[in-house]
Amino acid sequence: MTLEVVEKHLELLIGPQHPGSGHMRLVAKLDGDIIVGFDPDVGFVHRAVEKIAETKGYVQIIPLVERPPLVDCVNVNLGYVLALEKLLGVEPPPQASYLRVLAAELNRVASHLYGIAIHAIMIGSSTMFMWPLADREVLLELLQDLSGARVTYSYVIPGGVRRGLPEGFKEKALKAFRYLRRRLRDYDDLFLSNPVTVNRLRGVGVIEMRDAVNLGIVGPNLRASGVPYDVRRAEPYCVYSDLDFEVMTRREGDAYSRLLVRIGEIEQSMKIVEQCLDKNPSGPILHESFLRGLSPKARAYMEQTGRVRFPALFSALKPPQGEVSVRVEAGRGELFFYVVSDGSPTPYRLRMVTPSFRNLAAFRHVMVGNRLADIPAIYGSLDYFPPEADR
Amino acid sequence: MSSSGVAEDLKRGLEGLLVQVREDARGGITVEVLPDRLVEAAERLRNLGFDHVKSVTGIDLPSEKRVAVVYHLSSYTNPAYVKVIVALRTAVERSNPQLPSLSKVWLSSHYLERETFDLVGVVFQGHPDLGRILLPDDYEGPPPLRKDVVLKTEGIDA
Amino acid sequence: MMDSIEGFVNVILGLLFTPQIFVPLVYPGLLTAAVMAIVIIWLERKVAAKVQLRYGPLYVTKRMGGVTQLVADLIKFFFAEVIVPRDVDKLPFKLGPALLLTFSLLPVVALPVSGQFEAFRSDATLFLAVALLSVGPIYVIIVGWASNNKFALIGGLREGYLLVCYELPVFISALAMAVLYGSLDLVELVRMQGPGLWGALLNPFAAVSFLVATFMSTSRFPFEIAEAESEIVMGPYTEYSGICYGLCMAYSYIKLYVKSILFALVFLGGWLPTVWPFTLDPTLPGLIVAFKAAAVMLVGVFLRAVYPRYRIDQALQIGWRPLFALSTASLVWSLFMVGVKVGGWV
Amino acid sequence: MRLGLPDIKAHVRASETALKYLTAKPRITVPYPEALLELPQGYRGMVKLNVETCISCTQCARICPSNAIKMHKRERKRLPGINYQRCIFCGFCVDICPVIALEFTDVHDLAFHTLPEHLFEPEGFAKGPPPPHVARGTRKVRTEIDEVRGFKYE
Repeated sequence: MTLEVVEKHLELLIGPQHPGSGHMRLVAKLDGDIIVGFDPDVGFVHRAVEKIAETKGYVQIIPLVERPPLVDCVNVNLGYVLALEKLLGVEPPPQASYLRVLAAELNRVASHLYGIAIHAIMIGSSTMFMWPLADREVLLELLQDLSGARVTYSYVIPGGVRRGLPEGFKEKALKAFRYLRRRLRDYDDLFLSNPVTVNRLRGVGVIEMRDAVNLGIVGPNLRASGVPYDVRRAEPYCVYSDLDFEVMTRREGDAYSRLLVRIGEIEQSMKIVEQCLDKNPSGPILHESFLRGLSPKARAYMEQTGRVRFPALFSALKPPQGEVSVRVEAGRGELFFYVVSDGSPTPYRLRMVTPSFRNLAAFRHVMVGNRLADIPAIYGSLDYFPPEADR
Repeated sequence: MSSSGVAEDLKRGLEGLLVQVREDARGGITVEVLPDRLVEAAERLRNLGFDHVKSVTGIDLPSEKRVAVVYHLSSYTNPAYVKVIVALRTAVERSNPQLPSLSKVWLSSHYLERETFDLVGVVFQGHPDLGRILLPDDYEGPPPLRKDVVLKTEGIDA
Repeated sequence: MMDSIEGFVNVILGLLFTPQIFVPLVYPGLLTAAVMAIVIIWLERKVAAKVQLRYGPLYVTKRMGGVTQLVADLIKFFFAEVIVPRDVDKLPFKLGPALLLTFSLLPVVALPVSGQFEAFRSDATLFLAVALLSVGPIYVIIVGWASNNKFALIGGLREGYLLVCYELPVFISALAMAVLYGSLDLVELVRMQGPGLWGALLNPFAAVSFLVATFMSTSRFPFEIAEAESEIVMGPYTEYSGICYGLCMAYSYIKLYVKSILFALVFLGGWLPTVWPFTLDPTLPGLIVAFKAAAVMLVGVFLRAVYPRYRIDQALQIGWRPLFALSTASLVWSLFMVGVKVGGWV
Repeated sequence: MRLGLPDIKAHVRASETALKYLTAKPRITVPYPEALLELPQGYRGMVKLNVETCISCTQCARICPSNAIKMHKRERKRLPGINYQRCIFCGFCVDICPVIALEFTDVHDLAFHTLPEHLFEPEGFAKGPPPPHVARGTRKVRTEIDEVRGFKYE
């Protein structure tokens, strides 16, 4: 009798057309139910942002960089504009800085809610999929009031922001936060403390602190592993140094702690927005050097409506030669911009490293040794957003 | 710690490696190193406390016939360096862009180097898994972020 | 001529209302099962939608809240192309869904829903029903294997693992009730629950373990593991399309329906409390059973709005540890109760 | 697998929470064809051109990030036209116009029968977007944030 040698491992291709894969392919090698090898295959939604940026004017790039991390676009917008302002040597007036932080934090909440929803549906909770997405609408409503658009705000512009605080915004926002806080308690009862959730996520996909640092992962994923790194604290930009908030950190490093860090950050972000609304200084929302370039009619319009008119300069902004690197804390983690200018109206090189691309490193490391059913549980907990990673 | 203090640290830590430590007007610190000293410089930087790579950037410089490669480094754990980002910069021949991989020094550079290989065409020797990542596996043609790939642009007239 | 038509109709009606035909085809068989499944799926979607701040199916018969949405879906399923992939094992692949549905529905012949109107009388109907119910899942494994798809295979295997761990508590808790009432005959079982002594009150352990095992075997949340969408697409049914998929989907609901009737009979007093003279006609008792079964089903589908899903190993642990222990305890409890009765200690 | 008292309590609480919503009022969905959301003031909708004010400075076409706006030659001056296949509603064109010849409308219904209809030459651009088709019996609702229900539509 001869024995035939058969392959012991099952190679499973999850995606890109799989309900739990997102726009990527997950190649899992299984030994029974246990994952012995894992390789994320990305790039399905690559759209060459860095290359296209080399053909666009500096202000035109704002909507471009916003697109990849769509659900988190104020933060990306802000990161890019900070880099641009560093090149130009322009500081925005204080009110603009507060409004930037306000918009960024509202967007962070929306982004976290989105991530939590996706995480929940990946382990099968349809209610916790719908709830955060529904509550995200409330934040979109606020941001729409602020910027005039529902998803792609293009709110932050060099030297300031595009619109001032609309009337009645504060009351509206406070109302929304009371609603959200009430809902967060329901989230806790229905999902976070649900024994099934706890069983599915606790102790699953553990990233030890040392590994987290070595892998260079960012954002809530890093903080859930016990590294208290948050750009808003490490290198405060805008007005974060004046605001009181906690950097949510946990030690366990598992999927559950990543979820809890996100929930905690929602609370912190609301706290930040409340402070912004309280402190919000009056004054211009655009840097005076740009104001000078406006026609009298445009200036009168601005006075009247609180909406910024762009100076003609914006269509061909020429920063001086040089290079800058800027980091901001976006919803999913640290976002890094490196802009090289040769003095022409288009950047010579724009480098954009998004948090999801940095978190990609975690996949190979964290999946091995877990079970097949843990793939979506861990994938969701990393809040990985393929378009953001692929750019 | 002020950034100039960091620059002093770097100069001391990288002594003897023929590096240039520059500080520009905007506060950015750049360490320029020759490709054959790159690995050693990286190891020393890691030992100094720079524990992760934030970005690997390839910049095509056709006028100099070179491709510059910039590693942006910082630290999560060393409080002195959390606040700074150091650019470790080197350059390779444009026609033969070979560079030793730093993924053994910093695991975090793994995917970033792979992306740079994919889009700028810099070959990182010793990289455990150098292959296409963002582009399709059957992509042919020059690396898209090289300057000789020119995108068509439109004018403003209909 | 008229006479002959009338006579023909009478013969047909007469035939239809003979229990041997009425029970498997109309109630509690095929027709009722189909209507129940349609209503329950609609309710499931409506309930989940309400909890999730949505409306759910609405626009097919808007006045009735979209209750006929599922009829529309069914018609769509009928006319959708059934794709049989090239590399599947064709015979089991094609037969699988039909057999699945058949075996999930077959146990109704053993379920007396009114006390006197039944397909056949046996003194082991409880045993028969439980035994027939455990046949269906084998076809889940078979279609999973026949599909020649990794996800389907994994789904089939998961069902296989679960099968062993949920059938055992079902059998043991059913046995506990049989011991408690001293009979395997469902009619007898219901009659014994007469003075308000429903099975769920006398032996709650058995009721709980039977109910949980029921939800486990019918892929209700949190045990929707064999079809876990975000993990293995649609489990064993991944390769199915059109009405074949429709049958597979209906399988778990029909099974839920049958098990709910069984649960209503064994634990919820069946057609009780029906008083004379309503016991003479099978209509009211039948409706009562249907109502109780619907309530049990509703609990099952409501859980979708509450839970994520367990991992397979966790579900197996639940099946083998708490559930098995609970069902064993229920057996011990039954023996104790019988001892109390026989010893006349009370 | 533990199954202690706290777990049972948590199970009960989860079910209770879901039940609570089964009987409570909130619903976030707008029943769309029956109710139509009114766009708020300052919404960045489709754009309208005022031909009289336009001074043909081409700023709008220059800043348009997606090349949606192009300058068309007309008898007296060059006027902008817009291609809604490309427009991304950033509103940069409106904001940069030095004479405020462009303005947002409260229409955001980008449904056309043919591709060429997406292209608004200056004449069409000046007329503004066509009013959207609204089903009979549709009521317009305003969104209001509510503390208990999230949204109220009235």
